[in-house]
Amino acid sequence: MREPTLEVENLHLWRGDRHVLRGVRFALAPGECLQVRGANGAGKTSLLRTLCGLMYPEEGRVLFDGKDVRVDLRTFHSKLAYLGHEPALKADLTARENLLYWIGIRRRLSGAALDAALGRVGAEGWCDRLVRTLSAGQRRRVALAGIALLVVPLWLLDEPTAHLDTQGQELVATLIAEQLARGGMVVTALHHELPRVVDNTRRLELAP
Amino acid sequence: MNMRGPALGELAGAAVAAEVSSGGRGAPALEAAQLTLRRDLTLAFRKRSQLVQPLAFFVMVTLLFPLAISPELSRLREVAPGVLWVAALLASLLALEFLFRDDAHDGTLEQYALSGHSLTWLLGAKITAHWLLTGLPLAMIAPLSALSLGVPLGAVPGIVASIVVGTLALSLIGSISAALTLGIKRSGALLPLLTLPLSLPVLIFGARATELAIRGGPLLPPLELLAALAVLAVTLAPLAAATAVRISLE
Amino acid sequence: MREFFAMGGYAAYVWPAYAVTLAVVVFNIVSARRSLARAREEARRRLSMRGEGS
Amino acid sequence: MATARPLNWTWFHRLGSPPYIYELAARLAPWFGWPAALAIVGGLWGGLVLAPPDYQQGDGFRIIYVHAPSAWMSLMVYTTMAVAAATGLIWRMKIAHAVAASCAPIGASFTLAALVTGALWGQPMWGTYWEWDPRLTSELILFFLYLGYLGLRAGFDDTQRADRASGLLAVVGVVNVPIIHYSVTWWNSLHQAPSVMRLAKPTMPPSMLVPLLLMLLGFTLFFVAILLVRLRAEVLNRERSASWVREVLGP
Repeated sequence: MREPTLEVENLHLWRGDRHVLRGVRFALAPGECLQVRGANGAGKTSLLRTLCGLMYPEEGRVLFDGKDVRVDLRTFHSKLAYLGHEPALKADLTARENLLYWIGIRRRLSGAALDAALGRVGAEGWCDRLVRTLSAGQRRRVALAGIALLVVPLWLLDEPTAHLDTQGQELVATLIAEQLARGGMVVTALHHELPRVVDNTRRLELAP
Repeated sequence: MNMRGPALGELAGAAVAAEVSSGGRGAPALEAAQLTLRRDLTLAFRKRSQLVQPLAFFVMVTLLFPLAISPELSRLREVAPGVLWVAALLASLLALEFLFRDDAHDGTLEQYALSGHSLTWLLGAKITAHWLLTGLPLAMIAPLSALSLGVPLGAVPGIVASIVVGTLALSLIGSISAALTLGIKRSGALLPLLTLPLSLPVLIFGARATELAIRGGPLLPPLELLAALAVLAVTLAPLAAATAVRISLE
Repeated sequence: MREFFAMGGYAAYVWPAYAVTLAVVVFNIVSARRSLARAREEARRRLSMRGEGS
Repeated sequence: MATARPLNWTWFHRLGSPPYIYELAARLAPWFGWPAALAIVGGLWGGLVLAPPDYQQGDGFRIIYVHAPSAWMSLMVYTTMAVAAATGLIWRMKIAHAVAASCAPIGASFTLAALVTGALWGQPMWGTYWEWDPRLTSELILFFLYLGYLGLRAGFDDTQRADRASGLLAVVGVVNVPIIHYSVTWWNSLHQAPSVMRLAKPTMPPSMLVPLLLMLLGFTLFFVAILLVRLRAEVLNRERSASWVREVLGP
């Protein structure tokens, strides 16, 4: 089986009058990470949302495994995990329930796998508390546990370290490194450096 | 649906890490829809105020009429179908606010759209949950209001049946406008403005069925028309709502 | 002529109906032209802003 | 800096090209506008002067020459809008969305005209300005559909989303219009005797029918002419930052 790759050809995106993405191009091979940088408003989020097919670029294509992702978006979506600004957690569910419902619609989950993932992000102590009682950093950790549970080739992470302490940032770096080690790909929008430099990281600078 | 399983498994083959022992098999669409439904029901029972508000509103509105018109039951019986249906329509409109708002806000809709499942199915599940939580309780409580309006007891089954079917159609039709107004910060009166014209046929057939139930006429024809509307809405509304949700995420 | 305007006793309905329709027609002409003029002006304004800006 | 906004609808080549449409609309508008004026003047002359009074309604029937074309416009424009919106949604064609957006105010205004003229006709014929006649009721609902469309458009800040959301609403609306009309007719048939007013009797003599047809033609041409002008404005609003705008507008 050929390893999946992500290629982006000449993406142009307009939002009203603003030319947000101006000919973005890059290619990513298995085991590679792309760090998208740029000031606020430079289009980091727009790029990630265009990559996963939520936004339609005016020009250009995204190729996954050599195929235009637009042809079969649903299959493409089953191969990616997206972490947006909001962690997609419900305040009135516990952390564990949240993962059960969120990740459960993507893949079958065993209780053991869930426990393991919650343990990874240091949530053993509070995973049965309602999310409304958790801090922003703790919520972020739950979301990271969700991403880690999705065993998919492509991760798209929008500011994964937001609200996290040093330890949490370390965790993000470890998770990314693991994803790369098993032949996955990561595209992440980050304005800080990762605390520990992940091998195979390339950078893409977006001008505002 | 089953075709997705192996493809994903194959991909994950190399990638499956030791810590995830169960393997990366995708959940089938039906299971995903069930989970979505269960989640919305769980959430609603934890936050009961959203459940109770439309019902309280419905009862309040139907109580207003005797006070505004007259306490004479014979006169109230005349207007009961209209009162019940207009109140049901407004109550379901009130409940529509809650249908997608939270999920849009916290990024859940985004995750649904990127889940690899048909968004139409997932939204279908959400709409079903919404109807179970608002339409069905409304039909259960309607007999109380009906009796207070002087409706004979024999008419109650017909009224309940028409409200059960009618609210299903209303939830479905309303889901389209609720999804369309997602991208708008202050939608205010826009939601009723979009929903009411589209709900008009439901109101007409529903009120007619109720009227015939009260008079003891043959209520099957309007009930069938109502069911036809519901069936049409079942097939088309989730698709339209899914399109609208995707537009709001763009 | 007077007979024509009397409309066989229906003048009070016929002429207002025609007046309303005429008003709608005129409104369409005026508002279409105004929206085009406004779009042009706005485009010009943006172009000149951009010209100075960069 | 002046990167032209990319034209993404390559297969509709020229028809999808904003500068081409902008110029074409300018050239075509008079070719619809003047014939429209001619047909309407002819229709008015025929309808108000030449046509004989109706044997039942006397001169009151002459309202038909403005009511029927307005009612026709309300439906025809809505259909055009929905077809354009569907085209825009399916092929992501911005010009189609511009057409749909241009239709709405025209359609809404003529729907209002149809309602008012209908009420003015109702008073002498039924003895009341408002009768819950299925045709008028449907027309009223159609007016609300237009208002909803315009309201939804106004709610969005960004044109792209406004186009797509309101386009979907137009498509949903056009599926519903027949259902609404049917349900209203059904409802009406239960509650009262069939309406007295008969529009466009098949037995209309030519002296009455020809002016009506002329008016219908004139209004349709008028719609196209106004649509073309509005379309230019919409295209310009969507393409403000493209380089062709500078060339078109001159210094």
